[in-house]
Amino acid sequence: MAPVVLQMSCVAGLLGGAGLAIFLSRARSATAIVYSLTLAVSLLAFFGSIRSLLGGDISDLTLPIGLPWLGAHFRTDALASFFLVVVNLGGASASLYGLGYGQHEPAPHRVLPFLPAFLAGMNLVVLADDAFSYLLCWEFMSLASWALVMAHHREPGNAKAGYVYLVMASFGTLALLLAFGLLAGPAGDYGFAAIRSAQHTPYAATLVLILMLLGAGSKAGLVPLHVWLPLAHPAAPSHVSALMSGVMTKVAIYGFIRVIFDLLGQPTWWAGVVVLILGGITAVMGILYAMMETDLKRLLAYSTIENIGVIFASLGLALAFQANGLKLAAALAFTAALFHVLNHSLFKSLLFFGAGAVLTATGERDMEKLGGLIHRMPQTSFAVLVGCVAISALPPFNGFVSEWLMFQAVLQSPELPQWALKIAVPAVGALLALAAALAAACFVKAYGVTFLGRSRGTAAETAHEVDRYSLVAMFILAALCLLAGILPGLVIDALSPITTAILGGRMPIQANEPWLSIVPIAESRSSYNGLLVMVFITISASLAVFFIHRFASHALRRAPAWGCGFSDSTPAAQYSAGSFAQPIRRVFGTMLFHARDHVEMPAPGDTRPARLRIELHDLVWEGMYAPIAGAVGYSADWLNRLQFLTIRQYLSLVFATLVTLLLVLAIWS
Amino acid sequence: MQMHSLAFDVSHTLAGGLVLISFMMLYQDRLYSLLNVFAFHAVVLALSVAWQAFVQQAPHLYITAAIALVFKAIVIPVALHRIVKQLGIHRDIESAVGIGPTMLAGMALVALSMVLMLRVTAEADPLAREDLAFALSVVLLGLLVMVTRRNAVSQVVGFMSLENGLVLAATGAKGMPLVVEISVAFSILIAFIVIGIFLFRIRERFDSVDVSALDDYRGEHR
Amino acid sequence: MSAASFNPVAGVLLIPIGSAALLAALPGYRLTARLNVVASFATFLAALSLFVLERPQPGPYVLVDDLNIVFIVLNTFVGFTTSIFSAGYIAHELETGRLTPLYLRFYHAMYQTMMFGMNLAFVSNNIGLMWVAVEIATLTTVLMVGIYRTHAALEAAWKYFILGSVGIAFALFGTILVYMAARPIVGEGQDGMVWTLLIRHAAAFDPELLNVAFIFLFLGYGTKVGLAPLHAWLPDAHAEGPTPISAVLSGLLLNVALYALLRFKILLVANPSAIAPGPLMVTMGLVSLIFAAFMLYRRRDIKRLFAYSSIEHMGIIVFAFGMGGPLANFAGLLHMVMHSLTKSAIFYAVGHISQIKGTQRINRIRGLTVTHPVLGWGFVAGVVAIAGLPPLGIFMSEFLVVSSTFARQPLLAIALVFGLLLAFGALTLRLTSVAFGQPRGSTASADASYVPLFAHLALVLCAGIYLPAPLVVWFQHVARLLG
Amino acid sequence: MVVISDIIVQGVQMLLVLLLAPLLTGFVRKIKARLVRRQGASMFQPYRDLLRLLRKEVVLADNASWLFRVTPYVTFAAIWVAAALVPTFATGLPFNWTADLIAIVALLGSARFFLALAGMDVGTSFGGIGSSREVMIAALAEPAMLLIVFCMALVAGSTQLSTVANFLASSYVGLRVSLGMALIALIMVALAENARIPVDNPATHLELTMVHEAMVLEYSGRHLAMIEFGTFLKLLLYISLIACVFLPWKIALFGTGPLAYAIGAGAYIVKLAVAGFLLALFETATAKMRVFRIPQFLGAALMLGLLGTLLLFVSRSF
Repeated sequence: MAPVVLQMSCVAGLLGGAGLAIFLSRARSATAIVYSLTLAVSLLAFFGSIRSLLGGDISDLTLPIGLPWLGAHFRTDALASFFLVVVNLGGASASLYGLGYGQHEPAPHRVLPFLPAFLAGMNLVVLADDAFSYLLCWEFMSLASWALVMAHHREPGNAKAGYVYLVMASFGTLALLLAFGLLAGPAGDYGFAAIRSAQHTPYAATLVLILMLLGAGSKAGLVPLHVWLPLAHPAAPSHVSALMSGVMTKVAIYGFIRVIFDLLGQPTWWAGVVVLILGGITAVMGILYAMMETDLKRLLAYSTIENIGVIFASLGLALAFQANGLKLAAALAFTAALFHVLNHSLFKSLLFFGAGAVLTATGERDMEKLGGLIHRMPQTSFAVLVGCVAISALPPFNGFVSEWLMFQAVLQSPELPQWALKIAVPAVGALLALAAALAAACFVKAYGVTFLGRSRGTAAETAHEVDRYSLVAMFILAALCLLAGILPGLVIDALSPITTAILGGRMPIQANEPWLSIVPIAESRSSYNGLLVMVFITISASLAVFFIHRFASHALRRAPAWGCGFSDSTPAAQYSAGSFAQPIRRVFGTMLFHARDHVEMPAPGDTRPARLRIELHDLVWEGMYAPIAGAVGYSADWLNRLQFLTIRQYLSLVFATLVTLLLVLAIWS
Repeated sequence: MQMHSLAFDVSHTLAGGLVLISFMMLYQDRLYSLLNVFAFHAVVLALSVAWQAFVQQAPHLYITAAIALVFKAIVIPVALHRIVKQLGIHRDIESAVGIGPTMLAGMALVALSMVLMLRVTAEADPLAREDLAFALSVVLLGLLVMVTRRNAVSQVVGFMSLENGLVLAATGAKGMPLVVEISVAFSILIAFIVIGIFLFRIRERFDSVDVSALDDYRGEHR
Repeated sequence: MSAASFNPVAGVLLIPIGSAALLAALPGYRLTARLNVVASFATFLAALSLFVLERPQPGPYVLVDDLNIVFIVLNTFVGFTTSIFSAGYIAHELETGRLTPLYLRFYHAMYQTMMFGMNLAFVSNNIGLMWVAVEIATLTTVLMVGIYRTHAALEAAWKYFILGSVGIAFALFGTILVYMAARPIVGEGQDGMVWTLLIRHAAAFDPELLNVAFIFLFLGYGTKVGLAPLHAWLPDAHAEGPTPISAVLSGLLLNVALYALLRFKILLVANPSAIAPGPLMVTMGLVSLIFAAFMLYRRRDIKRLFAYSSIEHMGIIVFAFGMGGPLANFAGLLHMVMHSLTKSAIFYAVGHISQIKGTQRINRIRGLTVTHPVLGWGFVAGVVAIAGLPPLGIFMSEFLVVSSTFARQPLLAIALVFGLLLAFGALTLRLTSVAFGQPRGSTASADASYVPLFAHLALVLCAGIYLPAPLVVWFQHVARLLG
Repeated sequence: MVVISDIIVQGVQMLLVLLLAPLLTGFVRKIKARLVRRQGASMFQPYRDLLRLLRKEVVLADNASWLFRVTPYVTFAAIWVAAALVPTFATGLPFNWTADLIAIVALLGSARFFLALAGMDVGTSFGGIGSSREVMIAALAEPAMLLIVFCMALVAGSTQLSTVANFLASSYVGLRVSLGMALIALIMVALAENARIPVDNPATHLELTMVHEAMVLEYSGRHLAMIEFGTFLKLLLYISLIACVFLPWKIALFGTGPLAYAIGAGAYIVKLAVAGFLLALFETATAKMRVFRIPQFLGAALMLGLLGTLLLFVSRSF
């Protein structure tokens, strides 16, 4: 069976599942049935796409639907297969998690029908091979996810989240629509094959790039189009948040790659500059937002923005190298991007699952009310710890590998002839390093405040470990994070068909390297071996442990914390998320968020408690979106007076129109 | 030829007369006098239609002329007089725009219609051209009346004078099928029936047919 | 009528007018409502038979060609479904006593008369006759809008009537001018108004006359299409009349006027030296679209909201036809059909909603998907469709309009997209508040059949994903016809 | 055979760093003491401290989790591995290629990550202060470090330390302004990373000025020993990093005989001594700065790094 046929039948299965869910959504067994169905189908699709990725066979399929004279084209090539792997891996893990998590869902009938539809939509976007089907599936995906965001529509703020999300989504779609309109030309040949073969003027290429940055960027969460993301992702049920953050943003990136790298042909170098700088800014801004955040799921959503920035930066690098014909370097940067796509989908899903587990166990998303969960839910906290280490780009986990590859690509910048790039690349490199370090800080905060320390509330004290489906899902993802971290060579080799197909270049075959180490360019330049690093750490750690336990004293006494003598203050006196972020807020926030700390210190003898109020401003929202909304509101009010005219005034409108047209006619000839 | 030029002159004067009377309507500020002027308007219309019937040897146009004479010149004005009396609408028309500006606007409109129509190529026969030009100006002036007058009766009058312009044009169009005149009369008839119904209902509801009384609702309350 | 031997056209025309007479005579709700449905269904069948039976030759009065056949079928179909909806709706109105049996009789008679008028407008081959037909349809709807005889309803009807009759006048003047232009070439009398002859000789007509004529026709019929700033009657007429009438107004009457416009557009395009109607239509279309989009934001009355959305969509359609070219015309036709189906479906939903909640004020309606899942989700689906989201039909047409425009006139396309986004924002804002959130208002279950609603939605959904080949061929042919 | 010898050399290096690290710290302390005219403890005091700590019992806070107890070993291991991968007396060690400079920095990062978590674990405010400031410093130090890596990579065309060392040792590299800047930047970063004056004071006992000390406040006994040891190793690591990159004098190149190794080792020890002396001198000469001056300090390092890189472009392009 041709891969595409397999994939399409999986999609059909998912859609069938959605239909099924509508009918038995109120049945008690619905959750189990639907999720096991999606799990099975996603697994099937997952292995199918792995096969077609490794097999490297291109297959396409045309259905007699969609635009009548065109039909709906679907196609799997290396790129599509890779993203199908990501999508379906996410889908499978989410379904597995959902088997357990879904039991706690208050309104299953608002989740079950849309989840399979959402998965189907994402698969279809990746499969689509003509502009119309692409946009149709893209918007269908948005619609399904919107419905999922509205699943808990009674909670305050979710309505706004859904609204902002839907409007931004449609904005993005319209941008893509314009882009495809430009690509397809007046004749309107919307097939990707036709677009690929057509010649595009620089003017058109420029417009398309901008429109794609608006369209795909708004979906992926590029600053300043990111505003919907921290609202919508947390609003959805956690496994859906995982899908939206971990997978849907990647689908957006797929769209960007497909159009800019594949359809548009040879890029221009400054396109690289634009994407690179946007990526860098997005990365830093995203993680700074996350640093300021105290809501666990929102923090994760913001960190998604950061990772998207990283990916876009690598894509920008790839564009720059490609434009200058440096195929090897381009392949390196591109591989880094794709690798990071995979990694982020893994650990971000894992972390959202963890957040979901915390949510089910405590009913609390606000970190300031959590703490000490490592004692209550040890397994969850272990899995989440792995996720935090991985997303902080620390060896030997997978996050580090992709960042490392990206830095290697950054180090290739001296090859670039253009000055703008020469200067921009190291600067952005520094930005990315900053982002990485801040990410580490951010997740120290997230993990430390949520899982470590003492419980800040009864909710956290009475928490219990979550069900085993959720745990299995989390541990599988954690294991994958580690595997991808210590055996990166395999992944890189698996990605090489894509770079070969799209850039016409590839990285050296990693399988030939000794000891499974990875070598981007040449061993003399740089190399990294996750496996050995891990082995060394284990060995030396166990050596240390061995000697300690051999020779040192084993005596251990439990005692209240010392804390320089201020021993038992209330848990409220611990460092909270806000206070943890304070140094970084002082350093960066003052400028970027107009952050102010207002301290009311009552006079001595006054019994009022002292208060510290932190004032933060989202400048993007206040500077960009609020004014737009205001302008629309103002003009709406202004025009609305037309609703309240007298008949005579309406008549005079008609009369005026008539006279104007007649005048125009009189003057025209 | 002689005949033709005569025909031309007569119809020309009549049509021009209509335009002139429309101007008079613009000038009126009393309801009754407005109605009288309108009756006169209808009479002249009837004359010109009859003349056209004679010139074009199109006897069916006499029917139109008769309709115009009977309905517009007699029945309607009388009816409107009644309504005004019954509803006790105060007699003077408050107009949105002053008389002077209105007259000027009227001038401009007439000029505009002339410009537009006289540009029409001459091989459409001059008779039709002149007629059309005047008809267009009558239509526009009628509309102007509707726009500048505040109360329902005068708006109705304006509307009817607009219809007169249409009839003028229709009859000027040589050999225009009977269907159309009937439909014209028909539509005017319908129009009046419906307006009548409305005046009635409106009277049931409010104490005046002053449109502004209707306008207090205007869709959504603020 | 040239209906000596039975032909479908005769059916399409005579069934409604006959049943109108009958309904005017017959008392009693059950009987008349059923009869109304049956008559509409018969008309629909007659219209369908136009596809199978061979078309009558274009005579001096009747014409059945590619352009109007689908209009007729669509018209009769929506007329049919609306009659089903209206049966349930009117029953409720009788219970609540908003309608008396007398007015019910009147209502049904007028309903059929209106259908007759619209069908006549579609099949007429004579521009004079077409004008008459459009006017009949308009005047009947005027009476229907006023039927509740409330302060608001009367005012709406009055507004509709005054603005409408000015439109009438303009259209007639335009028609006369067209005849004047045609007379020298086609010859006097009957022929000067027969569409088929006109179009044959259009190239030789006097351009100046045609220009003036087109402006008057555009404004005259445009008033009924509801183009801003001629739109004023439309929102109130929709909001104050009975909901079935709102559905028919949005779904059908606007199409009738649009159809007339298209006929004359073709005429003008056929004349090389006349002004190109394109720019005029594009401008008015854009103005209506953006104006209506802004107006959507401040609406408090749910029916008026969707009335404005009708204006918006009419703007899109006129824009598409103004752009011209195979893609845009195709999109325009598709959009018109989709809009009729979707908008009438939405009005069905809104009718039930406002009957259940006993109000049309948006802020008194909340959490519909909680209290009335079926109706609520139906409503959501309808709004999603009208907002142009896939996989529903309007998405395809908007896709074609925007993409084809952007390749030709980027700036126009950007203005278009701006309008679309504005309208989208307003509609979804209302949608979220009405369909979701903490429920408000009565939770009484609606005793109404949702068949028409979901039938329309199913059609729209199907069209969004798969268009049957013959329909496509037809569309493409007509698109070419429209130039 | 060769492999064996390589393994041996590698092993020697691992042990060497292990042995030298406390000594270096002790040496620095001694010098500092002498510079302020104190007798000061013996250079070998750190060894004694470690042993004493190992003998002592561990006092564990009540709600300390398993993470708290694992962290010392993890940090120690990570730092040790990192230290073992930096060429000290010889380049081309068999495992140099398992991680380049970036990876080494990242390894130190993981160590810091866990330490910061451990600081949060007990749930006292001091741990929190320490961790938050530590991560802030790290966040600022890391970009600077990357730009320094940039500089070197541009000069030596590699991020592989032994390659860099080989390159700088063997081929003649003229005196480069950019390298000088990189050196200064690296020193500043090293000061920050090792919690030395002026960024932090390793010997402080005033809570509010502590960063690193506050973080490990709750540790005692063998755990504290591990952490202390890690700190010693880290200092050694940075110094040997500076030494091998900017001062590859007499470093044994790959494949040279035992003699070369011996010389290399000797030279290495000398370098350590010199560096330690300079560090002590610097620390006595300067005062600790306020926490929120640190951003400027590290920002300067960042600027230097960037400037160095750009200058390199200039010098390359001409």
